[in-house]
Amino acid sequence: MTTAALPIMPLAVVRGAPVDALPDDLYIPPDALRIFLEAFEGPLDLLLYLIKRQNLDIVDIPIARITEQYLGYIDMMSALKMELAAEYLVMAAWLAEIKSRLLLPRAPIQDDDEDDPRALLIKRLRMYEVMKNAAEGLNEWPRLERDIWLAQTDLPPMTLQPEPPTVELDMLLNAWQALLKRADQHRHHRIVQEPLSVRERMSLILERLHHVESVAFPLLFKLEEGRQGVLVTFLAILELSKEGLISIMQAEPLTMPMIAVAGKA
Amino acid sequence: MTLESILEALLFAADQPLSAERLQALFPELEQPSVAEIDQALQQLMAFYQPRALQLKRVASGYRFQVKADYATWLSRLFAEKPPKYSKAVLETLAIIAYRQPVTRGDIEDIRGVAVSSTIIKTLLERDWIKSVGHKDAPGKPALYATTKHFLDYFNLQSLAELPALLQPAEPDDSVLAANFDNSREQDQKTIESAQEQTDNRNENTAIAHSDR
Amino acid sequence: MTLESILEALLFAADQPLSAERLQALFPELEQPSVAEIDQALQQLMAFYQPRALQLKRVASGYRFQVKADYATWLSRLFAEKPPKYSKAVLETLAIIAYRQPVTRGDIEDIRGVAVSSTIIKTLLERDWIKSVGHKDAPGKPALYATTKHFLDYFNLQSLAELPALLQPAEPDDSVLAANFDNSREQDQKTIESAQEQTDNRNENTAIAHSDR
Repeated sequence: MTTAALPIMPLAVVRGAPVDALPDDLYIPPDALRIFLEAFEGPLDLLLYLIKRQNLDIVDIPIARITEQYLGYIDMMSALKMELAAEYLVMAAWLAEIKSRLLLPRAPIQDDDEDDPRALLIKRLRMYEVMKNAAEGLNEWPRLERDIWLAQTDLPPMTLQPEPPTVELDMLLNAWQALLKRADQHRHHRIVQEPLSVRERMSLILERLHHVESVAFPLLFKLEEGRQGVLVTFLAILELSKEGLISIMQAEPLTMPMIAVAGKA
Repeated sequence: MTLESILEALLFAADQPLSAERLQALFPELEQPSVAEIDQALQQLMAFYQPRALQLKRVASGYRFQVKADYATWLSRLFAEKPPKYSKAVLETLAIIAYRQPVTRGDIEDIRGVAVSSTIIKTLLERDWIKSVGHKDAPGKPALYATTKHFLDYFNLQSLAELPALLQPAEPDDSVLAANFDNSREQDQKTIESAQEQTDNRNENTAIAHSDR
Repeated sequence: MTLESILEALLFAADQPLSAERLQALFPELEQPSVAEIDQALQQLMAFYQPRALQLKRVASGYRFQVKADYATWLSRLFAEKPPKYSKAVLETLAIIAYRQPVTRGDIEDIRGVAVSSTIIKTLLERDWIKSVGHKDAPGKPALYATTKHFLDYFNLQSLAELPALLQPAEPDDSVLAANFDNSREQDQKTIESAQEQTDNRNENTAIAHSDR
């Protein structure tokens, strides 16, 4: 074989060569060509079409022939001054490169060369074909709104009671800490913390006093709570008294002190 | 594919009742069953579903499958709206009542620095998390609020002393903690003896109560 | 009221799939059946509806009652609105994400050989069929996309493993490739040698292309 026999490559057209590369006897309405090309998802799709149309397997593709055909479409597009996505031109350049490699004597070609553009092209075409088929498969797969409908029923009358919000313990702590921090910033408003057991006891004592006139001081203590419990109660009584919530009364010295809600006795 | 099964498919897919006439019109013109045939198939469907959790119901505008009213309780659980969240104001009010009880609304307002709406108090009362434990001897006799047993149960606490303590800036190591503990015990002892000093020591007591936990 | 009938009521009332765990949680705390009991009752329901126009189907996020696909022709007459159609670009992008996830937009572009518009990604994100599951450790930190549970639900699938199998093995046998390589190489040579004929062929090709469409 000789390179001398080769005709002028249509590649030149891609590089902006004259329009007369378009055969005279070929007439395709520009709109038809545009619509034709729009049916393809890109250069790989177009190449795949060119290969499939000739019942060829991807691994068998006669690069030169497919390249000719592909470039043929590109030429037509250019000739008709139609806008072409950049990807088509990149592919055209790539195909041209592969083809030019094939024209060289066998020497520089290594079959299992990863950089071999031809092997790479085959790989890409295969992958694209697999995914194109997968997309078609997915489109035919039964799906909601088209093939499958949810079974719907009417609901009987019912009363919906919204559930109350949930609160976590640490949300409470965070709120309290934020408050203390805020209060710290306003110096005048220092919040002093008592042991919570004391505050709890304060509430209990108040609640107890709520229903009676007054209670004898010792009756507020429960000996079975031990020393710690007695202490807590004692602190609670002192704090209640200090905050003016209860009054401690003693009729005369050495008599039993009585505890009553402030203002009640 | 029987007439009955086609009607079943249509009635379940429809989002509104379908009349016998409407069902008839969904068949190709030359294959339309008569309304009588449709009615008969609908009767079969009704009978088939009779023992199930749903029923084919006839309403003014046609037929529709409906879940039986017996299951309303379960359905209401399914559709219960996601609970909203309490506002910062509610959480802060609850925190103040929990950590500073017994307190009046005025006390809460003092600490928060803003007015506390009656809605917030009402929310917490309705939740049965707080209650009024008495009234302060002050103008207007304001109610004193404290947390309830139900509050403790909700937060899975034995007593208020189990409420989480404030995070200390730096954790004291164990030995220091033990030392303080013993000191404070003695202090406590003294405190009982002389109630007057107690008030001054209050801060320390607080720290101990926390490290006790 | 049996467990089976309660589940039947719940599944028919729900507007989305319910998992066995979700169903379990709808029972009062102390009366909750075990997940195994629920699974068994669901099996009974499946068997019961098997001969009907409906089926109890398990998809990714749970169980749902649906009308069998066999009735699609009738149902499409019921709804005035045509089901949404998706362009090849959208479907190819979705297929690549489904089968090769997680992938970046660049990966998709490599496979499709064309730019993937943001509109396509946006469409898929808005349909809640795909989501970003992270970022690739590459320049620009491109988002990695994967399909969602909702995608599986929509396509009637329980898991990705149920997706239709890919038509071809991913990689051809190396030796086969090499052999074919030589064959086609020879063909190429021939083709190049008779380039003249090709130009003539081109007309035919174009003509065929047209009649093909």
